[in-house]
Amino acid sequence: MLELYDGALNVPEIITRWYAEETNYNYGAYIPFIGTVREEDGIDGLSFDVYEPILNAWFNAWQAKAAPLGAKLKMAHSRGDVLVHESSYIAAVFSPKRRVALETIEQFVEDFKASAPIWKYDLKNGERLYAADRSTAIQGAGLLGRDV
Amino acid sequence: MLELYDGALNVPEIITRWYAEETNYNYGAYIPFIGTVREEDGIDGLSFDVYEPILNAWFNAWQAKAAPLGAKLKMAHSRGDVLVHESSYIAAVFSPKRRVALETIEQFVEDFKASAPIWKYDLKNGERLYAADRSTAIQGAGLLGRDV
Amino acid sequence: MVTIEFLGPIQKAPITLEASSLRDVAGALKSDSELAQWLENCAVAVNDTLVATLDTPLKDGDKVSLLPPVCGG
Amino acid sequence: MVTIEFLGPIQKAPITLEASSLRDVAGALKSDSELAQWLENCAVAVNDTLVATLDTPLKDGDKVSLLPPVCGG
Repeated sequence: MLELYDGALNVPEIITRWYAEETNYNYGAYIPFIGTVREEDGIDGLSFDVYEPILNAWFNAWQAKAAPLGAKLKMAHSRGDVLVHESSYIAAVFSPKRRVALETIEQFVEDFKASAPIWKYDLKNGERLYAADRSTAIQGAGLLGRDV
Repeated sequence: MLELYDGALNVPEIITRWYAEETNYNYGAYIPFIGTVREEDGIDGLSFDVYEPILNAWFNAWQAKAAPLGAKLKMAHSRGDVLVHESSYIAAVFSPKRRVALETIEQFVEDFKASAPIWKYDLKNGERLYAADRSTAIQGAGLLGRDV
Repeated sequence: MVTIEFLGPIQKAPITLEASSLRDVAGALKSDSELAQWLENCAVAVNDTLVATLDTPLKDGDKVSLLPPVCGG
Repeated sequence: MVTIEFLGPIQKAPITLEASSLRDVAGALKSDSELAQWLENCAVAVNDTLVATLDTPLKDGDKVSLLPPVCGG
């Protein structure tokens, strides 16, 4: 399940609801990863653009990859502005075994950072500035810049 | 902070309280690992003995190891009986950066499994049976069995 | 006609053009100086599926999306 | 006198004995057939600190703990 919210995430509501939802799934490990906006470089917060169709496809592909391991994934992300010390991202894995859970959460979060179609902006002095220096080109990018 | 409880953990209370406690610590990542008792082999639940003095020392050593990375650890564990689909263990890391959080939670949980002085019993048919086959000898064990 | 849309930080309205493959799109976009910085680092999707080759065929009504470098979380 | 305590699944009350090092404790415990299975796989703590050698000295009032294989979580 992928959930998108306008503004900051209600972390207590989300992580406890997910815990309750899976009570009867016979998992042994639940690992939510919660991302929170740090106060640094004088920013007031971050802002996010999300492209839903490709994000959904990316998430569904991950869910399909986790299923044969007995694992389930959940994710929540913010759209728009999220202030310093608020949270914008939760990725979670449920699985029968701890090793699968630990390995899957790491791979899921790292691939999210490299591939999920979400763009980040610094909110600073009333401006919304693309975080180009912290962004990663999606694998295979540059296609249109090749000699035709 | 290390918290011990008689019986199952109140997971929503613990993971949301920890989240709230660290609001003003300028972390970027919070990863709780939640361990839940699986229904398997016909058990009614698990039961735990905890030896607090050495568990506290082990936890404090980990806290000291995490500090230079800017990371903080929290842990909760049950004493006594925990039924199937209830939770007995939460380990959590807060850190400024995601890589430190992902690496630390994995190492912390794995070392916990190998080293923390906690003993597990299956609750089955009214008996409390030491889970010898799933237990790990602490590093350096066997000292007293060597030729004197 | 195909529609080209520019996602995230590329501040540009969608455009439409005639193209029978991505190669045609690449050729057309190269003449747009606003886009020069983006062509080198954007991934490309056709009808919301990422594609890997300029030989990807296009047909009337297709949507081509440019995805600049990402940073979710 | 030192006190020997048996943790977790070792169902045995604490015992006290005279010992000036862990070597003395090992010698004494080997004669207890109930403990044979545990000596091979228990870690040992003196005053709640894990120790690695039988040469660990003991003094009057010390506490020696036997820690069998663990499985928290």
